[in-house]
Amino acid sequence: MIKKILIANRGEIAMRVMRSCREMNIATVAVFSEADRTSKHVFYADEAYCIGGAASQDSYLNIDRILEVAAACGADAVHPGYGFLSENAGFARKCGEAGIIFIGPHADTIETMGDKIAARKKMIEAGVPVVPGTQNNLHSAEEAVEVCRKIGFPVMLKASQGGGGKGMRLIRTEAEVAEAYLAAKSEAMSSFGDDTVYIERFVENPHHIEFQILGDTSGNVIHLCERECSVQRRHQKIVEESPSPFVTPELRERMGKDAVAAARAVGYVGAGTIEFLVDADRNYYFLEMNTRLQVEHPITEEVLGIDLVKEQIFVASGRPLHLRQSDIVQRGHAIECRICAEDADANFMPSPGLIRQLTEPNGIGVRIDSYVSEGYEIPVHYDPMIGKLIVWATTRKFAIERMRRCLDEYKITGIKTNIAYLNAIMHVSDFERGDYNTSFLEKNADSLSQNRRESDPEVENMAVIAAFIDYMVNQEEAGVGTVASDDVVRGTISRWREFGKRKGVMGI
Amino acid sequence: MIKKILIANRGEIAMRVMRSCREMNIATVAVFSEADRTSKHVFYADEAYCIGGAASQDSYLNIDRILEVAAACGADAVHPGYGFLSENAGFARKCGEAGIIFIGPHADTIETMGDKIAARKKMIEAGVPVVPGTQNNLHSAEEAVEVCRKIGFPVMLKASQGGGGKGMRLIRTEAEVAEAYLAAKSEAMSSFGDDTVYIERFVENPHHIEFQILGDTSGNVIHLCERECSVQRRHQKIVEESPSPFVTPELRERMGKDAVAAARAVGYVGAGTIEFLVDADRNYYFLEMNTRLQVEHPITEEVLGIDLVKEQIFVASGRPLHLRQSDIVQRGHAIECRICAEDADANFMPSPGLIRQLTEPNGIGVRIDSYVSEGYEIPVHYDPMIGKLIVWATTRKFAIERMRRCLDEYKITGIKTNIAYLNAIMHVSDFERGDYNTSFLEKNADSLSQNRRESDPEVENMAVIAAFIDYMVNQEEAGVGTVASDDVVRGTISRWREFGKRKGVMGI
Amino acid sequence: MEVQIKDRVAEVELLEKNENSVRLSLDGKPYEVDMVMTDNGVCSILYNGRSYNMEVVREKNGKTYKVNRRFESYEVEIIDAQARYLRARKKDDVRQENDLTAPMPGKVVQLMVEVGTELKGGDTVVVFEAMKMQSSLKVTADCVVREIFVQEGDSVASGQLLVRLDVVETNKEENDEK
Amino acid sequence: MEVQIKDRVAEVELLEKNENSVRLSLDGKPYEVDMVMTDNGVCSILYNGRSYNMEVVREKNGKTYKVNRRFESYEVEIIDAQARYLRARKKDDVRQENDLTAPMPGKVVQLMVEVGTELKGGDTVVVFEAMKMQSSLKVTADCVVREIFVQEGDSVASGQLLVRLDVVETNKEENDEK
Repeated sequence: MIKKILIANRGEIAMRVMRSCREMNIATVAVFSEADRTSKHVFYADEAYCIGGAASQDSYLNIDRILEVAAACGADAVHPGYGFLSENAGFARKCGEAGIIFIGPHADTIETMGDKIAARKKMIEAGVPVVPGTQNNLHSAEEAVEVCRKIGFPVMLKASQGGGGKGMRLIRTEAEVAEAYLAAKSEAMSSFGDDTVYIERFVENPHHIEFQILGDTSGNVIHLCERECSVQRRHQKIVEESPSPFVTPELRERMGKDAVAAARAVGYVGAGTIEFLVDADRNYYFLEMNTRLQVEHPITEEVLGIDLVKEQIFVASGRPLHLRQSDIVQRGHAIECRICAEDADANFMPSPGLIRQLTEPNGIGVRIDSYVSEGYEIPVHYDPMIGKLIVWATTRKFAIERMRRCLDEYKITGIKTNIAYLNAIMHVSDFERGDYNTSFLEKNADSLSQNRRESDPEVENMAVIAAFIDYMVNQEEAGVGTVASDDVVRGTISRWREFGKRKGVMGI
Repeated sequence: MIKKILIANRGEIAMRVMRSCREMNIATVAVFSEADRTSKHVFYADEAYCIGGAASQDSYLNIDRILEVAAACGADAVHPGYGFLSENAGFARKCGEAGIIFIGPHADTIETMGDKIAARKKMIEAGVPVVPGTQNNLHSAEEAVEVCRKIGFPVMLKASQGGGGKGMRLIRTEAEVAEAYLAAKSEAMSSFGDDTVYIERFVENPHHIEFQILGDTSGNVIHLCERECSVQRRHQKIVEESPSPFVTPELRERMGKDAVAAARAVGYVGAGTIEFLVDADRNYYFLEMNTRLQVEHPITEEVLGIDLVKEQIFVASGRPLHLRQSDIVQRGHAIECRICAEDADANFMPSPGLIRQLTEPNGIGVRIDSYVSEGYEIPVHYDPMIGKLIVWATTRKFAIERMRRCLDEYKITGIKTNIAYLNAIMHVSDFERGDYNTSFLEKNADSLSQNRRESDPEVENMAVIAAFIDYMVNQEEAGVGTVASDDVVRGTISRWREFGKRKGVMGI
Repeated sequence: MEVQIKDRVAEVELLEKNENSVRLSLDGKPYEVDMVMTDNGVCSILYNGRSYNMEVVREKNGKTYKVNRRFESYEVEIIDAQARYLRARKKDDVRQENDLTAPMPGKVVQLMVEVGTELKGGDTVVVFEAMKMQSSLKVTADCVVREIFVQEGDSVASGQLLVRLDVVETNKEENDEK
Repeated sequence: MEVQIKDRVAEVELLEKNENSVRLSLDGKPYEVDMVMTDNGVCSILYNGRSYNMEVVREKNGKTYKVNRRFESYEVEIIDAQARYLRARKKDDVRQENDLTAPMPGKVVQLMVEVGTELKGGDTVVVFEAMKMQSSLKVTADCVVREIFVQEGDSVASGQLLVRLDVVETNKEENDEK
């Protein structure tokens, strides 16, 4: 078994990994940037080493420095978490060369799955459905029309070298093909110096549904059922749930089998995710594979009762899977909300800063994977996600009710967060009914941007009174002296203001 | 359905009940004593009313005042939690008379089960095993000898009116009977004015194992499997787990059936617990019934995936049970530790006070049911239990490892707690092996009172350095001015001392 | 004293305080509340039996508050003499400053303007990246770009000047006529 | 400066401080640590790559600390001139005071003594109840009960005098001979 793991990450995922390590009696090594000296993962680890400046390139993406630390401290393995170096084939390869176990798949697998055209070909070979289309260069508008007829409208015309939306044309009728073909070709040439274009069927308002898979070094692969990830804002997942309200048992079985086939096709070792697009008729298509742990992995853990990080470490240690497909039984329903330091009212602008007060929900069916605490200052250099709130309940309805309760309980002052926005999502009727796809947030933008109505008309008056009294108390204090000298005894901060004991406010 | 519930309790159990209420869209009414104005249950409730002074008799036990509030605010029901009025038949009856639903069994059931002799008779009628013995008055030493021979040694000679250990004699051999009989009889007469004595078999070092049961108003009763509660200090449970490592599937089935029979015998409605003593040969005996929710109910919830408070409310609303016995399937393993504000090094003396810093564990498999927060002052008037830490994992071994991890993460400063003591329990080999009964804490007292050894010899040096530097910084600050004026900006307390930015400490 | 919440300006007067018990007049109506507060922004008010648990966040000037309760959030402003003066001067609710600065440390991803570009309120000037998130920095009124101080790809500090603008001084009527 | 931990008295000297980096000498051995602290008692030290995360609880006199790290707990005492003087005076580790007072608000459940009762170290004087828990208040040295100020069932305040004792002034040898 692995005895010491360096976690090449920060934030909640570093905490997540280290917690399972500690439970397994595996020593943990944190690496940190100069901006992270007071971050929780540094405190939590058995060992901690500074690896460079605040910018990710200087620290969390600094492969040589990380490997240097790993070698110097005698780590057996590196866990990359998600983001940063987790899907960097070069890093995985260098770990291997240095004799350090990379907790993830082979470097070749990362490479194949990272190249979307190569991945698509692999999937076709393995019999996994991909979005119908062609990867051949189209030589004429006539050929394009012919292909479109075969595939059926609407289609997406894509530049083979394209990316970021450039060189793409959505075509809904045959009449549009010729013009779009010529325009895309010339745009592709001018943008990428290569006018290769190909056609794919356009999947309208798809569901984004992914399957967790797990493979070992002996070639065993199982799937761990699905996660519904269609609540997205600009392709960023915000809320995930499992099981998907859209997936039938029959569909689950078919997609699961294909997910396993996809993983087998690349000899997958460890935990990975097969992402599918699913259309309104429940046709599904391979979208891409994530060759790492996902942010949303906890909902799978909650529904199946499995610790995915422990499974990753067992597999990386060379153990065969102890779970068979028949052991995988879903129980109840889990939902995850990503808690972000951002201003939902101002176009989701990040909102780093000092956390003055923090109340995390607790009690039945609640799991928090976070890394912040009161008095912690969220650095400006990294992702605004400060934690994940996961709930589990026996039914989907109860899970939604529990999530609302928890979002009500979650209080963070000092920074702005998306908590109220998440709560609004939990009250949208499409979500309540489980009737939504990737167009959900756009479709419900209006109801999400409005504050929900409070039925009690006195709430507004209480808000006025609270602010008013706070202001009066401050004015008085400003006159009398600093509150610090009254209320704050060095090192023992009594939180509850001696409000009641004050004789009066403003001379009363 | 019930629409508004008054919670006649405080602390973590008030929070526990209100959380499920909020999830069910049921309005909550808190009642509080003058000492609890800043307690979390007051903040959390939709409505809150002060019901009297700090002493329990003046507030949480003040039946008339509580019913007055319930009537005035239009509550449909009262949830009594545990402790306080939860097993007070008079309160249950008065609720009924006032037209308010008491969330618990009938007053008569409470009365029957509260009287241990009456309960014993009911159980014998229902065919549930009780500790062998007689309840008849023994008229002579000869009769006592005869009864003892029938039951088998050792036996316990008990005064029928006895209590608190008085008028009890443990008898191990026949030779001791006559003398013990006479001594107990005279002691009983002088202590209670009644010399009725009877004999029960003495169960040596029993396991304390209890079954959760659930009954509805239509007469359906199911059991929700067992909890092992043998880790006790002076009859106070400290750690509980489910399933019990001592219970075999066959034993579970038999005990479960008897638990259901016991509940049926008294027409039990709602959630209740049948406590059994189980000897080393797995013979089990009815001990008593708790006619309320137990402190340790969450481990059952975790293993079965059931919300017991919701079930209580459904039953109280007159709904039939939606669960059948065949729906009850245990999954994984759960352990609960009771976190108490007490000084484990000083004979578990309570340690109320101000919580200066609080870090609760979080992440996978963790549940915290608590009611305290940073800056909260634990009142001296109530129970020292400030919360419960519950973990769940796939196996017992993993659950113990998780509990250790969580106890390591749990930090409370300002008050003394039993956290280190609980952690020590998790490292005792008898506990690790699951080989323990109610003599566990006594048997392992020595190893529990010693600090566990830290393998790193530098820890001690680091403790010296931390204290030393803190002292130096304070000395310097005392000279320069109050730290408050330097570091604490009114209302925005930057927690991380500007330690790094200080030019020097003590003139360096 | 006047306190603004949403579009409403409420007249609040403190009448009496006796320990946690506070008597006020709010728009002429008497209120008697039981109130406790912490220094880090938690406020609990009991009024007519109802429990109101709020987060009270004081903004830097000490007169503007954000008050959150469950899923609702209120902007509350204390209107004292100074605030009244500033309000009288201010024509629009949101006033476009002449300088566009970086709201936090980050990177200039894209410059959407050149010197001389004419912008309408709502137009994007700079696409800005911080904490791995892109956001658009927009103008709230019509203006013309006078000077640009950064290039695409530049890393900038919080508050660093990005673009200087000349606000087009027109009144509503003139705008509508265009 | 001397610092006591368990039975060990360590000699600590601060050599240099440069931001979070601190150089000390501990019993003559040089230590270079990286250190951050919060006002509410969290302290993180990195030393030789290892991460030590501790809770530092200052006791009321400002010289005695409880330092917790994971499952271990240390009593640490700063020995300055005053402490040295007090130590010199004190004969035993735990000294029996003449007055037995209530450690916190609670109730006297049982009085185990009468005026004149002779007690040995470890004997219980009062069974005391607070927070629903009973505990025994014991003497740490031999003494005789001089005066009793409470009755069974009395509610008492924190620090209230319960029983006045006369400590029997004997030395260890005499005790052993009894």
